[in-house]
Amino acid sequence: MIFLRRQLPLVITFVTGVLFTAQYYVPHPRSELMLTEVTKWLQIIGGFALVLGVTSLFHIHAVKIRRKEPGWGYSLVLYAGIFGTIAVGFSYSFAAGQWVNGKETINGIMTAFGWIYLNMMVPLQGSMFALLAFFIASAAYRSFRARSREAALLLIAAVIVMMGRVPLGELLLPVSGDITQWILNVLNASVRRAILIGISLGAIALSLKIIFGIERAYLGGGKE
Amino acid sequence: MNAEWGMMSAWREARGERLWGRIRPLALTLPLVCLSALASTDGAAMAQHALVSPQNLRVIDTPSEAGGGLTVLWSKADYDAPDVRYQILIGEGAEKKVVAEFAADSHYVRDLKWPWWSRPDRPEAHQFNLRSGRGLELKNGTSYTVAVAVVKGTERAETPPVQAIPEPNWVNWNQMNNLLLVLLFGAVVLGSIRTAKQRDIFLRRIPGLDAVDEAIGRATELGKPILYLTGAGDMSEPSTIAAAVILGRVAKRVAAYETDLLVPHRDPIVMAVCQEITKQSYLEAGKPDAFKEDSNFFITTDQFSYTAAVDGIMLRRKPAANFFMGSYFAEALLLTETGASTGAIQIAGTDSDHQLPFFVTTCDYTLIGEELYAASAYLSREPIQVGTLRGQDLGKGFILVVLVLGTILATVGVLFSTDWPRIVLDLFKDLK
Amino acid sequence: MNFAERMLHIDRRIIFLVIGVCTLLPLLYPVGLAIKVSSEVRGVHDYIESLPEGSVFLLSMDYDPASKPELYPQAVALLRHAFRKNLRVIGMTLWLPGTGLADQVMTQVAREMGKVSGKDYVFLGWSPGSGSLIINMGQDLYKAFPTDYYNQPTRELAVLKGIQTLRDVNYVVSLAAGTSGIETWYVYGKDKYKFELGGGCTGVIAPGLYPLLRSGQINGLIGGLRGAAEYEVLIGQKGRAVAGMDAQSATHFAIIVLVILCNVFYLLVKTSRKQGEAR
Amino acid sequence: MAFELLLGAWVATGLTLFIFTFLYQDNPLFKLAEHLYVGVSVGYTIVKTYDTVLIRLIYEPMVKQGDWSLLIPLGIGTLMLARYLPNATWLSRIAFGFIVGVGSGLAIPRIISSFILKQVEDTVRPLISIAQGAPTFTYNLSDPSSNLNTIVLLIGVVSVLFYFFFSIEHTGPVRVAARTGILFLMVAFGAAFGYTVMARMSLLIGRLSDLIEYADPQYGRASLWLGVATVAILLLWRVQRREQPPDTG
Repeated sequence: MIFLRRQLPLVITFVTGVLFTAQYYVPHPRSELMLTEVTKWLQIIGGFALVLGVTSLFHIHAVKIRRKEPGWGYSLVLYAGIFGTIAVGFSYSFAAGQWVNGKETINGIMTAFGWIYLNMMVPLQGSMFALLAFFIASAAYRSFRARSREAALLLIAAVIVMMGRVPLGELLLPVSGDITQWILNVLNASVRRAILIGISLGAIALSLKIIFGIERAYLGGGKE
Repeated sequence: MNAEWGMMSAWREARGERLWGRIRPLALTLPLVCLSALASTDGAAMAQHALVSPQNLRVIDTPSEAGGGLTVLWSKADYDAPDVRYQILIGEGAEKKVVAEFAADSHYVRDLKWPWWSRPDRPEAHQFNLRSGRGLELKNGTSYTVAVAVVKGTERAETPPVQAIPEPNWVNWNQMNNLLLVLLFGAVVLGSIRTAKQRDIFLRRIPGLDAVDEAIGRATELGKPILYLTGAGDMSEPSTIAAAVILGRVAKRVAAYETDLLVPHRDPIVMAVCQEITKQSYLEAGKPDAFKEDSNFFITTDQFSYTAAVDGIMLRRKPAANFFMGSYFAEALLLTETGASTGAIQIAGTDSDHQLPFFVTTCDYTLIGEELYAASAYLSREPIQVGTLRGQDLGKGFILVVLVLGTILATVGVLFSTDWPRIVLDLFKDLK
Repeated sequence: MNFAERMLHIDRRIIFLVIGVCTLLPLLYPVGLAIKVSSEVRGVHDYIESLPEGSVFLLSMDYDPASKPELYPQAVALLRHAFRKNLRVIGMTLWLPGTGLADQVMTQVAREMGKVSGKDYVFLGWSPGSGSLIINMGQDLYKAFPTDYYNQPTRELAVLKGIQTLRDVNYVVSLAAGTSGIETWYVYGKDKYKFELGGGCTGVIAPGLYPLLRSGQINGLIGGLRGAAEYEVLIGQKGRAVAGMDAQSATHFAIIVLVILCNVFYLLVKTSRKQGEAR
Repeated sequence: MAFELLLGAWVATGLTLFIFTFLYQDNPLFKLAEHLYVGVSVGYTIVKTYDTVLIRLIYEPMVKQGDWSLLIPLGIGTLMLARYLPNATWLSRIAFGFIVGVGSGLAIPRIISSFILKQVEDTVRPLISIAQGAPTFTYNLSDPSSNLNTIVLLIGVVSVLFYFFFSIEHTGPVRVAARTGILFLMVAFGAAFGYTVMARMSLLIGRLSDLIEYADPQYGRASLWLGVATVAILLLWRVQRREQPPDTG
């Protein structure tokens, strides 16, 4: 039992990890077939992972409502949003003459589910992020200070790029467009490349540690 | 049987070329000269015209592929020019048909960018890959007869046919440098972790940690609380783990000075873990009584509600120091901007590179990317963390050397127009 | 508190107002400043321009409603261009919340250009897995997407005739708002299946993609709303992106002025403090 | 105009304005819109996952095309959900072991090829080019592949890699390299900063364009009316709150 609970997941990780690293170097049709099948499986399992992701949210807000914590009314709104959307997603569309089944449009006709998506989800999420435009502006005035030489360099580069990326900047200072291109294509590319190499080494090290059972955080908590 | 045997030896020949061709050209010169002499007498006997048929025709199973492909190779000729054309023919007798036709100054081995260890012929030779598709089907295990013809105006010369069998391959030789790097880096990382378990590995001091101590000192002087955020990630993210480790250090200092500590959370599990860490730090500082259970508290998982709540805390409690460790998204700016407006010392550490510019401009000190992990490894001295960091450092060092030496070699190659630097350079290219 | 300090501590809602006005005014009264086209955007455009009729173009719209203002105009411009060139278009998304937007843009532009679903284009919708989805498409497109978004069996669609895997796709463009985007398409797709890859992305992630652009891993990059505006100029069909460029100019200059003011006041405060200490 | 379009315009405008009230202050209208947003997106995710995974990826191929091998991923997926059964949590580890194992295996060689080899390959370039048979040094800054830019790129990559080097002390030449690295980093962050400003402003432009569109008479001037209403509600809330004692917490 101990083997099943503790060792088996590690053995599975090791075997699959080595197998699929090796697969990359083996062009034989059998190896390709294995890749086709297993990536198909991963796709389906990925769907289950999404379900896992939302359950904690359900739990947190259920607790809030049960305990009548401050602002529990908003948790009710959240639940209403979830169940309202689900109900509409599986409703019958009279205009299209068939069940909606999670389609925004059927034969070019917008369903109620599509309506919720376009008129609620899209403007809500869009506006949430549009707020940041205002906060960037206020931060620009209140806290983007050249505290050090480095920060000063950052701000100068930022101002050049801000000018070089809009028509007015290129009109007032034509050279700003070229400098922006140079900054992006050469200076920025070199830094990003170094960071990319560093991150990739980190990712490979992590993957190796997972395959060899050194890193086990992904197995999650829970008593053995 | 015979044809198969012939193909095998051709294949072995190709392999021999692959391994030694670039390093020991001399070793191959003799057999090649013999071979070409043989072939040319052959060709001369066949062709009645001044136009000589293509020389040294070899047809092999395309290496490093899933099968269904043949590679046709023949030497370059004096008549290679845009107005001369080569034809590839498949089949025998009446079924013989032209499957490809192209200008004679194209389709060289060098155009296909083989790495030196898997190149089937010399770079200046001609190569054409036959593949299934567009009216041609090559079945694995079936023998095919291939010939090459050259056409110049009305003249035409054809080679004697050669037989070959496409086969699926088990190894993609072009990617062997990739495998080599995986093995090398794997050994380095695992080796460093093992070393770290046995003895102490040197890690340089991270200047950001001094800034942390300084900020705590100032908060104590002012008698104001300290705010510590662990970011938006859950416990599976390395940055959150690092944030929790650094919280341990901060809590220890805070305990010693008996300053107030506020740690609002976005993830209940992270909160539970941090509570334990804080408690432990107070114990280690010898102040278990000063520990408050509610210094770690959960707010909400929603990005902007959380931000609004934390901003509220900053404005009401006016902490003397704000710490932002872990991973952050768009809310970063809203948090640091409010913090800066209250005049707090702000220290950030994050691997969320999209938010780094804002942390750098609004905070007094920022641990950039991997510096956060390094700080955590430096503090925890945990062998796996330290070993991994060391392994990655060695990897970076190796790449640094490759970059510098590679550039020198590439420059030498251009300057003296030689080809030998490729023996090293090809190892660090993605050629497949 | 002296003048500079007071100025630094003005209510931030005043700044909000300034930005709101700077955006609103140019939208209501546009000027129409000239837009220069960069080589990054031209890379994508010229490649599509060079594709012969009937080539297969896959547009992966990997964004959600949060990035709609930046990437929706890019999708519109690219689809108009592809349909005009009579390419066979495959639409899809790796981002679940973006499914509706992707469906909307495909349907809308196809209707505008008189194209028929299943014959001229197909919308595959969303499917989970990102990297493994791309590998699966590279191995066998019909296994990854047994049906299209409207539950039509993909094997029977005329537009997909002769396409078995990603290897048969001529050009892939990913419009990305983050990960599960351009990099994913390179690492799990182009690396093995060898199609040509181009990118469009939000301004936030654009600088991070330059290493891939420099090394030729992507053959072009459309960055943000400005990139979309350049593309609209290139295909000669001005839309929302070009219309937004004046407002973009105005807000950028507002921010630049704010940053400069911030630093001027900061310097003033710092010097006056130093003088205070000296006394 | 069709009723659902008109209603849609009013709802979209209202919700947009509710979110924008956050600029004034955190308030009930914002909180309402925010929780609605989270709820609707979760509902959307659930519906889409059901439709795509259960119907299109499992049901149709399995029942209609008889591909019963899909029972395997179905089984693994179900194991994953065992996480919520206190006594069977360990079962979910088998599923995670499989996913993470395959994922790591797929990633390692591909990352090496795409992000290490490709990047190194493009950085290692000759510092001299051959023009008309003679070696020359090209120094055109606006051509990213000129020799001068190759040098700058190399210096950038090398010095930034030095900055993220933790097992040697930053002294002497290493210090110089690391200092150069930080300067490069700052310029790159500056570029990112500028680009991010552009991105955020574009989002605002997008939302405001919609609001302008909905202020049109054909939508019943939704933006204007709802704008006035939102301001009124905010004022009312403000007044009401002033009468109550300020909350603590």
